[in-house]
Amino acid sequence: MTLPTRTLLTLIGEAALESKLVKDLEAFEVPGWTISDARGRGSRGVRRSAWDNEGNIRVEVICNTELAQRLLAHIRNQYHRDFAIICFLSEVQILREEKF
Amino acid sequence: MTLPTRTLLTLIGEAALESKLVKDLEAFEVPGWTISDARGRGSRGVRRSAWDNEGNIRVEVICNTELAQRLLAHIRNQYHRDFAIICFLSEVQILREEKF
Amino acid sequence: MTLPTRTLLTLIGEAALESKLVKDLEAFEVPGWTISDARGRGSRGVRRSAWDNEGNIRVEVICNTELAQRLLAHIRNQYHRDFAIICFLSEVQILREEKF
Amino acid sequence: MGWDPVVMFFVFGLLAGLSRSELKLPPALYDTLSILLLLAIGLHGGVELAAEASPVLLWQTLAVLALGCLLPVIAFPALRILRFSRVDSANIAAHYGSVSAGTFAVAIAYMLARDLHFESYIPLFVVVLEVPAIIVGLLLAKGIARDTDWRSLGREVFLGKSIVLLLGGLCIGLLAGEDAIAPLAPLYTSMFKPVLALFLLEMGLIASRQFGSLKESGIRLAFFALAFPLAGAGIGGALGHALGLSVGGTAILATLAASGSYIAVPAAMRLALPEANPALSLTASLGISFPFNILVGIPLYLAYAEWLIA
Amino acid sequence: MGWDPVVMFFVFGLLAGLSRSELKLPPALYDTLSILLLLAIGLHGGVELAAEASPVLLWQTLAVLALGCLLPVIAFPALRILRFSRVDSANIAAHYGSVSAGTFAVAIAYMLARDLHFESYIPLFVVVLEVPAIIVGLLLAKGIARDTDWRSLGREVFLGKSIVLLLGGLCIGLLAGEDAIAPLAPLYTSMFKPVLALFLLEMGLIASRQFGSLKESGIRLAFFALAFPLAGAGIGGALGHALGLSVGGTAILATLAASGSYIAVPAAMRLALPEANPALSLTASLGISFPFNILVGIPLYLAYAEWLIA
Amino acid sequence: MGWDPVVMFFVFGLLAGLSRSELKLPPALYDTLSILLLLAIGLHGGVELAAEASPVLLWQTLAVLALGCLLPVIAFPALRILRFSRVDSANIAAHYGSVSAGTFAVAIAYMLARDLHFESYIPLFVVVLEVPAIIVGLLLAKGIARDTDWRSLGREVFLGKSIVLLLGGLCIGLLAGEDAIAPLAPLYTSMFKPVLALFLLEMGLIASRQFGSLKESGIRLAFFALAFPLAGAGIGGALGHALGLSVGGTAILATLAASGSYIAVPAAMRLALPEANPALSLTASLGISFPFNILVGIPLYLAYAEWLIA
Ligand SMILES: Nc1ncnc2c1ncn2[C@@H]1O[C@H](COP(=O)(O)O)[C@@H](O)[C@H]1O
Ligand SMILES: Nc1ncnc2c1ncn2[C@@H]1O[C@H](COP(=O)(O)O)[C@@H](O)[C@H]1O
Ligand SMILES: Nc1ncnc2c1ncn2[C@@H]1O[C@H](COP(=O)(O)O)[C@@H](O)[C@H]1O
Ligand code: NA
Ligand code: NA
Ligand code: NA
Repeated sequence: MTLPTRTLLTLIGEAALESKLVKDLEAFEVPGWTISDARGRGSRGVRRSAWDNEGNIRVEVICNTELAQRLLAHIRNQYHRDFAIICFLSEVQILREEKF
Repeated sequence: MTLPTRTLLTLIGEAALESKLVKDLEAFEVPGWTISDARGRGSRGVRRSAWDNEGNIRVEVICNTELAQRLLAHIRNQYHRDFAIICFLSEVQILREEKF
Repeated sequence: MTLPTRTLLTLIGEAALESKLVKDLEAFEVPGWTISDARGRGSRGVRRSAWDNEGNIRVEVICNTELAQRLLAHIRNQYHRDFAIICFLSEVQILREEKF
Repeated sequence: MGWDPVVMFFVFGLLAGLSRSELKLPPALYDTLSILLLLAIGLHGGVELAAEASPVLLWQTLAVLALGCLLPVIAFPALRILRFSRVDSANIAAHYGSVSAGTFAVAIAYMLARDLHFESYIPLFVVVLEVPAIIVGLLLAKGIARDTDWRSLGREVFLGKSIVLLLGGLCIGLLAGEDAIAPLAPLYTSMFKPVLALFLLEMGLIASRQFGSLKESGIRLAFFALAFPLAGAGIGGALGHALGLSVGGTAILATLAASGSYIAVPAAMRLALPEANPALSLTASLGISFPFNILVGIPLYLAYAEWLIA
Repeated sequence: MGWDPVVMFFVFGLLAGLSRSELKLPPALYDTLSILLLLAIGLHGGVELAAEASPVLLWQTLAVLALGCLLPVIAFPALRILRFSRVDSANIAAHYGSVSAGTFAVAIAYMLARDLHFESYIPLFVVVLEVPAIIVGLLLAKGIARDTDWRSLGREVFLGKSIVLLLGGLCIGLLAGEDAIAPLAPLYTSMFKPVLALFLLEMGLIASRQFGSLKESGIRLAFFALAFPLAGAGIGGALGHALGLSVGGTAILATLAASGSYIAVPAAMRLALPEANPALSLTASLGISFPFNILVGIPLYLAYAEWLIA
Repeated sequence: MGWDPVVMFFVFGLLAGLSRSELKLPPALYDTLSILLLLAIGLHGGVELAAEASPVLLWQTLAVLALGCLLPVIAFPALRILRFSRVDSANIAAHYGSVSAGTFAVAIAYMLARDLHFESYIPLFVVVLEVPAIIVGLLLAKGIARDTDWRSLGREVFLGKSIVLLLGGLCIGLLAGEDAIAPLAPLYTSMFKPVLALFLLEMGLIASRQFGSLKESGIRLAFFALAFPLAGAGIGGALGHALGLSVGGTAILATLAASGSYIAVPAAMRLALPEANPALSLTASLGISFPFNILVGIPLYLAYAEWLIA
């Protein structure tokens, strides 16, 4: 069984961005997304989830490469300067090609 | 150092399935699994974790490709029609080959 | 757009290790990390998050391959014998090369 | 002002949700509140049962059990007439045959605030009503002798959170009795209303999100979710009267019959009847009938009970 | 002993945090505590407002609104003189123009413990002070007619958690009145201090973490965060006196003016003015001014109010 | 009925867990409950200490400290005889030398319910007993002059959650005194039993999960976990008598000696002695000795104390 592949885009960034990011994802018409809570440290210091303005979220989107790249570009332009956020891509094999 | 590779199977689906999925994983004798809580949106609408029947879980299983494919087939047959669930595979490099 | 690649190191292990692991990550001068809570089962039995001494954490570090391998070796030597912990590597494409 | 602040918390949550405010309660708080409510209801019932038990109670309990089997059998054809599919009809019918512990808590608070006496063992009826509708619902959906895994369904139902907490509280209250339980009494006296108020705030927030699905499922669902509570209350009240319950007890039984489950039944049916659309049943029971019962129904059912007895 | 145990909980948290103890409260508990505090303040205010409302109140409210616009306008040039960038100055000014509900709760507890009367509608002032500073801050940062999305900013502010809870509590208290609200009174009577104590424990833990950032932002920030509360209290107290408030009311208004927001404003400014460094404003308001007001400020502002009235 | 409802909550949790019900408390609730318990115990002790302190107390404290060093030294050879490995024996011994705050809370509630006087500064003994067993346990495992990082172990132990909360509460209670603390008194009066009941419900659920591991570790572990509490209580009670404690105080000290830690010690030993199998020690202290002490032990130890004094 060889499975079709898609791109998994993962964003990790400050929780305050959640509703903005969700609006973006809707605007880009991604097929779906998954969010979970996290904490961490990066170049902008420690971010704990004990405090509203400090926790991180981890957003995953599976979509085609082209859309992932467009999303990536949007996030770079929109958020990288002022917000603690990172993103990375990897390749995944999926079931049900028509969904993503 | 070149490391052996295995398949990472990730399932994202409604939290109500947790105990069923765990039973399946035990039946398939996977070497282990990890579950975390998530929320998201897919073709079956928004799933928030604020409400028992709405949250998602994210299940990760590392195993050999053959077992991953069998699990995938089982999940497709068992859950895809009636439940909000997605799954995808990727390749990972592991330590301690004998464990997985 | 071709993006540079880095290694994503994922550790899953008992929550009691969190502060020790964070100290290690700081000592190895990784560019950043992300931690989230999880539960699971492996060769050391079931680990639930309902109880302080039982939950798992999931640590992600994106860095260059060489550093990831050194971290991996350190974790194998330091923790594998006595603690419930697994780790695996995968390759990811990143934005902003200079950060990682 | 006649308005009950506890009910206003529900309205507050509803408005906050509909205006898309940032307000949300931590999920752990909501879990905690529902655990406290169920335990408190159970404990209170157990303590009173210890004082008030009587042989009549057995017959009453059996009659209430019958009510739990009857309600989905009435709801099912009504839903079929409204052109819902067989599984969806069975699923919704199961929800309405069962009860909503939140609605029950509001009804109790309502009676207490008006110094209306009611049979203290009534929490027992909540326990008794939780289960049969699920079984009847599944039979309606699948017929007998099918592939239902009754064993694991039984587990799911009897070992589900709500039943376990209600029953556990009931037993502890029963075994301990009023004096020994006194230090835990704040759970069902001074703390009950604050806990209920916060619980209703969250229920308001949750109910507001159901309105989105309402557009899709449309007018037929709304009609059922408003009409069936009235029918259910009619039957439940009549039964309460026939069983010789007090005015308060009759009104509460009417309320129980009018309410639809949104905790125990959804969890059980999701796994036992996954083909059914959970959005339909939740929207109806939580998004429409729950607000209706809380805001309009309970006073109505009380008036009905008074009329019955008079 | 003169020390208030509630305040000692803050010191306890601070010490536990600074000594890097393992102590941490679950995030859901902290959320719950702040929800309870805000609701309690709102409810209490609403109930009292129902009894005490008067036409004078309207003028007082408008004056307090003006205070909320004035404070950031004073803070901004002071910050610029201290050589903070334009956006950072505007951001910090917005924090100090607004108020800290936690500081307010401690001030109220302080007055109650001393049996000092204060105008019961004062929670209304908290609501009124939350908002204008945010708008003034953004105008200071960007000037008018710029790319600010005022609509979604308005949402963010008026539908933010704190305002919604304060306003919701206020309305429920107002509509229900003292008798009907009685069963919920534990929220703002017997439970208020325990909740506040736990809240301050967590605030201590959080404040202790801000000290790290202090090293970087240095002495200028610390100076502002200690000096501005005194200036703010001076103005707030004078206004309270001019408006004819009681000693208690004057001291509380001074405290409100002295305090800087660390819940509503950070959330709003983070999205509306992301170029500003949130570490600066949080360190100042939460790490320095909050402890200062709690430990030293409130008694001082009370003495000032007494001096003003005498 | 002689049964204490608080203890019945433990049995309820145990049964719910063993029957694999869906019931689970949110982790944040469990954390909150244990924080409240520890704080309440500390506060209560501090307030009473402020009233009752005496020079005798110093000697008593030293004696209790010695008890904490003695108990693991007795447990260790017993465990070796039962053929546990050296590290596992040392680890289990450390758990039993220390104390269980949950067991302590139940013992206190038991005494209060029977109007039995006990020395009010007893929470101090809980603090004193928490620590030495950990150090003795590590010495037993590794000998002296080994690679233990005592500095970071000290951190771990003294800055661990339980000690910090107990000590923090104690200091606040001590400094504030009875009058000032009054508004916080609900934490250790009216709220204490409800909090304890919920805590025990969760402990029952947790303990039920330990039974699984019991099969593996088998009869030897069960024997130790039932026999050692009796031995410990014998020694603890004798010491209490020798120190001139009241009946209640003697029974509580016996209970402390009989109990094994399942919060502070597991966390510390996991990092300091990772070679030890944590399943063994947790199963013993939490799965066997905790239920045993709660259900059977405490009444027994009280009878023993009465016999000693008579
Ligand atoms: N190298 C990294 N590996 C894993 N997570 C990272 C890394 N760098 C940053 N992060 C996560 O991304 C968040 C924002 O990063 P930053 O903008 O660098 O502060 C951090 O709080 C971390 O959770
Ligand atoms: N394209 C996607 N990328 C990431 N997560 C997804 C995607 N599609 C679905 N999901 C997740 O899978 C869950 C179930 O998907 P669905 O069955 O499409 O409703 C959703 O609630 C999301 O959390
Ligand atoms: N094959 C696996 N796939 C996914 N997660 C695993 C696997 N094996 C172990 N884990 C996770 O790693 C933790 C520690 O594993 P272990 O040391 O095998 O007990 C477990 O509690 C699981 O959360
Ligand atoms: Na019903
Ligand atoms: Na201010
Ligand atoms: Na002991």
